[in-house]
Amino acid sequence: MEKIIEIVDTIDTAKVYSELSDAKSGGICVFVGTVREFTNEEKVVALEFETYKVMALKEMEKIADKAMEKWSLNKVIMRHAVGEKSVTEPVVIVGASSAHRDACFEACRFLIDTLKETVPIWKKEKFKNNSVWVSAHP
Amino acid sequence: MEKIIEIVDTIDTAKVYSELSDAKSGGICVFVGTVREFTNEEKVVALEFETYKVMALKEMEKIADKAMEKWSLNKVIMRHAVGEKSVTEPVVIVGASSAHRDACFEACRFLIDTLKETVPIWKKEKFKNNSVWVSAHP
Amino acid sequence: MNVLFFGIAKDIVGSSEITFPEDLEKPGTVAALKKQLAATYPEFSKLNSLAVAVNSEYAADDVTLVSTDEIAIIPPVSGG
Amino acid sequence: MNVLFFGIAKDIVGSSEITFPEDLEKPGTVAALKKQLAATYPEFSKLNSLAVAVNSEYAADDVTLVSTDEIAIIPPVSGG
Repeated sequence: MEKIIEIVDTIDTAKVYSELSDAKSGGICVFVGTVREFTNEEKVVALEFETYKVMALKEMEKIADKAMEKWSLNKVIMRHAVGEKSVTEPVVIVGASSAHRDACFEACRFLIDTLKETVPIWKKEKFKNNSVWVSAHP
Repeated sequence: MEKIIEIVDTIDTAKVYSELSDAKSGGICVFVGTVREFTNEEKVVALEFETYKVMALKEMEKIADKAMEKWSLNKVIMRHAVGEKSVTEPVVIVGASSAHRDACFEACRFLIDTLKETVPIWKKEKFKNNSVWVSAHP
Repeated sequence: MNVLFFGIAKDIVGSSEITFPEDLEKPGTVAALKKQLAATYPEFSKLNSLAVAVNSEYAADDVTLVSTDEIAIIPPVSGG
Repeated sequence: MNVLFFGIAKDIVGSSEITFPEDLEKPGTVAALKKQLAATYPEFSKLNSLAVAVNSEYAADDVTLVSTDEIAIIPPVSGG
């Protein structure tokens, strides 16, 4: 089992398939999170991501390890970007390869869902006249 | 809504993200099917894909249209390769982009599951000493 | 009337296309075509399934065949 | 004893790091630290949640703090 866990400035989506490709795998499932132009009808200028890097990497490792326990996976990738990202830019990419497609689909969904719940990364939405830390308040 | 439906000789996995990227999308889910080295413990030399192209494109269109009816998607891609493919080569890529991740995950799974059920494409597994049309016999 | 064959169906028939000669009796429906094929090539009855496409659309057994139709024999598909 | 602040927690405190002076009474547990923060900065009680990490691991309220720990305040996460 190979895993790639990274916090980076810029995500290169073109290389993820070769990173997950594997002779024992028949399926690769990848999710890319990108910056949307509108949140609740309000135009987003950019998103700003901040992280507690040492802890974020540890938490991402835990998620990848858990996915490898739950499913039969050959390779796993979790890569999150930090800094300011504009509309359509990738902010996160997660994926897995496996012999059969059930495992990589379920694992991929688990990777992104759990990342959003536990990894110490914070997103600020920047609008024209203000900015908001996402999910901070009820 | 944009859709890309193609039967090609070679799949370029690097460009799929830019093909699905979209200002209205926060999520992109992609599945890549690749050639595995072993089937039931037997070493695969190559897979050979054949299609009834005019009908395959029609069926793929129907699947993409159905996915767009069922989920709120911005872009959909279904691309299948034909000819001889060796181990780790991509043979099919399907994906969707959507505002939220539920839709693109579910649609992506639907695209590949339905493609495997209805699209007239046939796969021959080539082993060292023989070859077998997959799923032909009980 | 032309019939196209793909995948294992092509191997069974030994050809990717068969033309029914003008003077021969042609099957009038999808069901009749399937029956005629199974009688001529017993290997077809060993397959997991056998579908027929008329003008590149899956056709049910009761669909009528005319000589200008593009007809295709669709053995179990295995794309992906 | 140093405490790191991220995201909205950093905005509330106005700094990404606070050092408790040697001679000041330090919170002995995660719960005590949270209580002390909420008392000093009422904005913390308006957040959806507030977690504390000790040595870069999520720590429960009863975890004891020692002065060499790396302590971080984790407001609601929103990666992805």
